[in-house]
Amino acid sequence: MTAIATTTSVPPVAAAMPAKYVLSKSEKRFIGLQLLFATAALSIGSLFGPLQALEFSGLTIGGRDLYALFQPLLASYYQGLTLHGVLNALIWTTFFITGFFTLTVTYGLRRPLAYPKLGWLGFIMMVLGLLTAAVPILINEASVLYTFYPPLQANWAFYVGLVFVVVGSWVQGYGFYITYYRWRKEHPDVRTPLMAFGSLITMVMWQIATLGIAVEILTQLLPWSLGLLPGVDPQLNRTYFWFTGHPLVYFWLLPAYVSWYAMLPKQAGGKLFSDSLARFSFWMFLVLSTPLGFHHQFTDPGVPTIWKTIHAILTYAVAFPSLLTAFTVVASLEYAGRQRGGKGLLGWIPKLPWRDVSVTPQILAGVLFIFGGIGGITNASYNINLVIHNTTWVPGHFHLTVASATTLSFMGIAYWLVPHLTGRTLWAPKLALVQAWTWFVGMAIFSNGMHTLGLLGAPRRTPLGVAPYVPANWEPRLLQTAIGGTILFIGAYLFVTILVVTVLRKPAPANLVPQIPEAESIQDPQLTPAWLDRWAPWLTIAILLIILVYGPNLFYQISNMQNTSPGFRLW
Amino acid sequence: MAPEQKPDHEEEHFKPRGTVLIMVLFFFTIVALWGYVYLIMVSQGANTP
Amino acid sequence: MAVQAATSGRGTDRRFHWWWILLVIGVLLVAGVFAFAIFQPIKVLPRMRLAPGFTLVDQNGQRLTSEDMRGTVVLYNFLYTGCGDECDRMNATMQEVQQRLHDTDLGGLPVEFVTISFDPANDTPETLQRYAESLGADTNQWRFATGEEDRLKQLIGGGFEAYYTPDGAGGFQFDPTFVLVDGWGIIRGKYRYQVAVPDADRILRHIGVLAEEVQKATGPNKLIYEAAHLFLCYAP
Amino acid sequence: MTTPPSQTPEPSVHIDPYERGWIIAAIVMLVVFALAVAVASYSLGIQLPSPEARVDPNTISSTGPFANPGLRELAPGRYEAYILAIGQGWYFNPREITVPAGSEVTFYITSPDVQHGFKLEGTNVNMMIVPGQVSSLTRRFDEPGEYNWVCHEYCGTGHAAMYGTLIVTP
Repeated sequence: MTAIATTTSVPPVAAAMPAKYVLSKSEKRFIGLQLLFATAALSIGSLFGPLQALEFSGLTIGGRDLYALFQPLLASYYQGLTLHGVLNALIWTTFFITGFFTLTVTYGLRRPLAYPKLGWLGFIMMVLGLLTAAVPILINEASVLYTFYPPLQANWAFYVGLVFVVVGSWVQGYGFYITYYRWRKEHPDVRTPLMAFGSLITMVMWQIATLGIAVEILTQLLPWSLGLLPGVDPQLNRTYFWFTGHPLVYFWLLPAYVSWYAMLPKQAGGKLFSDSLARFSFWMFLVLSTPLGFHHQFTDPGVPTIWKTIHAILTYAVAFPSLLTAFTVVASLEYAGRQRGGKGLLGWIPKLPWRDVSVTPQILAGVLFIFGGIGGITNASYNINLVIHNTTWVPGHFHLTVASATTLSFMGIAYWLVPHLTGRTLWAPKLALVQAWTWFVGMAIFSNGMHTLGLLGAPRRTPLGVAPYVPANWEPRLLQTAIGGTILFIGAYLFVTILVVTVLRKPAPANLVPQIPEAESIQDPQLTPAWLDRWAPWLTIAILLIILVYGPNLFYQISNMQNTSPGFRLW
Repeated sequence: MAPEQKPDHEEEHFKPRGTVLIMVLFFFTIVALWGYVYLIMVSQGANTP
Repeated sequence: MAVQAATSGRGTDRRFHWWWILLVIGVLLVAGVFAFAIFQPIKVLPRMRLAPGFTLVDQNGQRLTSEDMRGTVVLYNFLYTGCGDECDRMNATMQEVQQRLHDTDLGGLPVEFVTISFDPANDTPETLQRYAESLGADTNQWRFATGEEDRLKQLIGGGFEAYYTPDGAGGFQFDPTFVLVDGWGIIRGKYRYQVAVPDADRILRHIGVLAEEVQKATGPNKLIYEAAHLFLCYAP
Repeated sequence: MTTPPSQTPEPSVHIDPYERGWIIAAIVMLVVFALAVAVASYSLGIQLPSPEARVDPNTISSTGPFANPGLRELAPGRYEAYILAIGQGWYFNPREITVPAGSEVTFYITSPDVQHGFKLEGTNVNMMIVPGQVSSLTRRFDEPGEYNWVCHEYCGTGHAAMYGTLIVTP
């Protein structure tokens, strides 16, 4: 890019923005409450992890699966799996993210939310939604897994609950936008602080993407489950679902990226390597997260090959910003390690603060995510998908994304965030380190087993312990996933225990309580070009691209809709 | 480029050599693992006439 | 890139004017493609695959080959004269299509109908002749043909992918199937999941679409038709 | 943060030369992957299922070819297999098909009730079974043996028991 010297100088940021912002008590309470719900969901959802894993190992009670032990509390493997998926993948993530974003937006912009009540309204809607959806799941009236593919028909309350959770998160998002708008009016020339910037983009992406399941539930599933619609079109609903389904993964992932970009470098003792490329990555995620959902439908009978091809290419494109992130984050860590005295090509790695309870989980999350990313590129590779589609490879893969990159990062975040919010110091930081490594090792064992099983052809979402067709060469891998799953369970409960004990501790002196880490960038963000801080062009491109690659086929599917499938309750 | 800005702090000298090494390893890991599944697909054969 | 006005303030930054020009072009392009793919101003039929070649004997004992059918749109169906209800329904569809085609302007595109019997042992040309008469078929347009048993299996089963097999009691078990082939010998339509009379509507609509493509897809219009194929603007 | 230099540089995307190298490598890698996939798709014939037909799941078991599901010989060495994936009872109809080695089989599969999956062991035949749609792929079988196909989409309590077998005889 060419440029000429000028006399106009960049307004110094320091003059425009306060250096710090202290969260008020009520803000802390609000964020803390969201984390509480998230952690509660994780602790219940994780109960079912080892059950499924042990199930895999072929442990049966009198020829029936382990779930026989839990009757009548738990009707089946699939009810457990629904709870595991909904609570861990949807509730833990969404509640943690809205809470975390409340912090990144307010602290990043150095101002309180414009309408805190809007935040509360959204949060209350999410809680009501959670409770509404929980009832049918718990009484086994919604064992449809977290993808709830029709014509398996759940009780209407399940769909209503999901709508409330999603709309509640939208309402919290509106609060962020208004806050941002106010801040922008006050600071027209300042680059949006990165942590707020990433959070806002993630929220906007989420609101565009969730239109898919909003339409699915409101126009098809809800009226159908209420008996107002005699049937639905299953293929159309798959398309609606995966319109949301893939960006959903980015909704989980990007908050971790926010932390890796805007916080981790500081925690590791360094600076962000490249501000402009960080921003560019986030814009690419906004533009490319949604228009590629057909890559989840490569083996669907009702989607023409040309659209599958186009979406496959776009999925390759969205791999790019993640590859960029890998470089930037590792380079930021290298910078930190060298600041701490690391020498030589890799000598900086041992110099990283591996004893920091917040840094280690995030680095380990990143390491696991390397393999998650490779698996993702493989899934997206059009016909390669035929090898692993709907095999255990897929849950193996998304345990590396949502359960590693996201969850393990969130654990690392919680290790400074919960003490910060409650004014305590973390209980047993050494145990917290052990917890992170436990999770890492458990996940490595578990997901390796799942991936290998998938390559051997084992179907996902199946209690393979009771399946009649399991060949001998799956057995060692089944055992491996069982061991991994059990270790993960221990990791999850160590995490919950550490947080609970921390909260119950006596308040600590303020100087011992961790502060909010905000990484500086090596390059002054003010030197990042203005077009990397503008919404209009990127939003326009994002929407155009979605219309272009989803519009025609969606229009075709909607105008040829055949609502011929009545509901079934086959569990 | 802008008039030769002599970097005046050590930050500008930072060359992420270790990162490049890690990325090279990363690159070959991607190619190897992806290629492995690709070969499995090819060995499983055609599914159109 | 042009010399850049050198400020970094948001309000005064005019460097990215070209952005908006690109954007407008982008929007127009997207809108055009989108409108085409959505409103599908032109409908076509998919080009499924090449129809099999054949040499058969018709109801007059004359040779009937796939080459004779070049340049003609042909609707094939497959049956044996000894069958009951299912064939009656197929024949009814065949007759309805023919009758209604008389009232349709296809711009001079020749359309023919060929019924191939897979029971050569019983369905000799004479039998086929009588069958045609019993149906009141206009044999200039609707021909009845058969051939050697082995070749027929390869042709109907392997080529047209219409299943039939002797049921051991002198009759056949089969899938009532229609296949629409264009003048280039490419299969453009296959109708086998429903064989009731309402299929006639669909077949007629498809023949109309085919006729329109043959008439209009010339010169520069050809490109537009290719675009319709690319965007899968298939007639329902 | 250091104090801003008196001569402020123009804002620009600052890309480290090493990072630029990585960007190029990443792009080249993705392009090569895309080409390899295209080769597998078009010259090796490893294709995805594409729309075959739409049907009414409520009547599919009583009309058309799915009324009598099973393997059928179209011509010597050329077969089609109509298979119903049934959720009410969790089984495939038929559960077993037998073809001689060297046969080419086209699978047509649909469901009268809920969604299912179909993955044939050791092959790239992998399809979602969606009510209202017919899923189809073709595959040649040269190696004698028994190959299981399994339902790989959750379809209710008996999902784990849902499978079938393709037997290739010498």
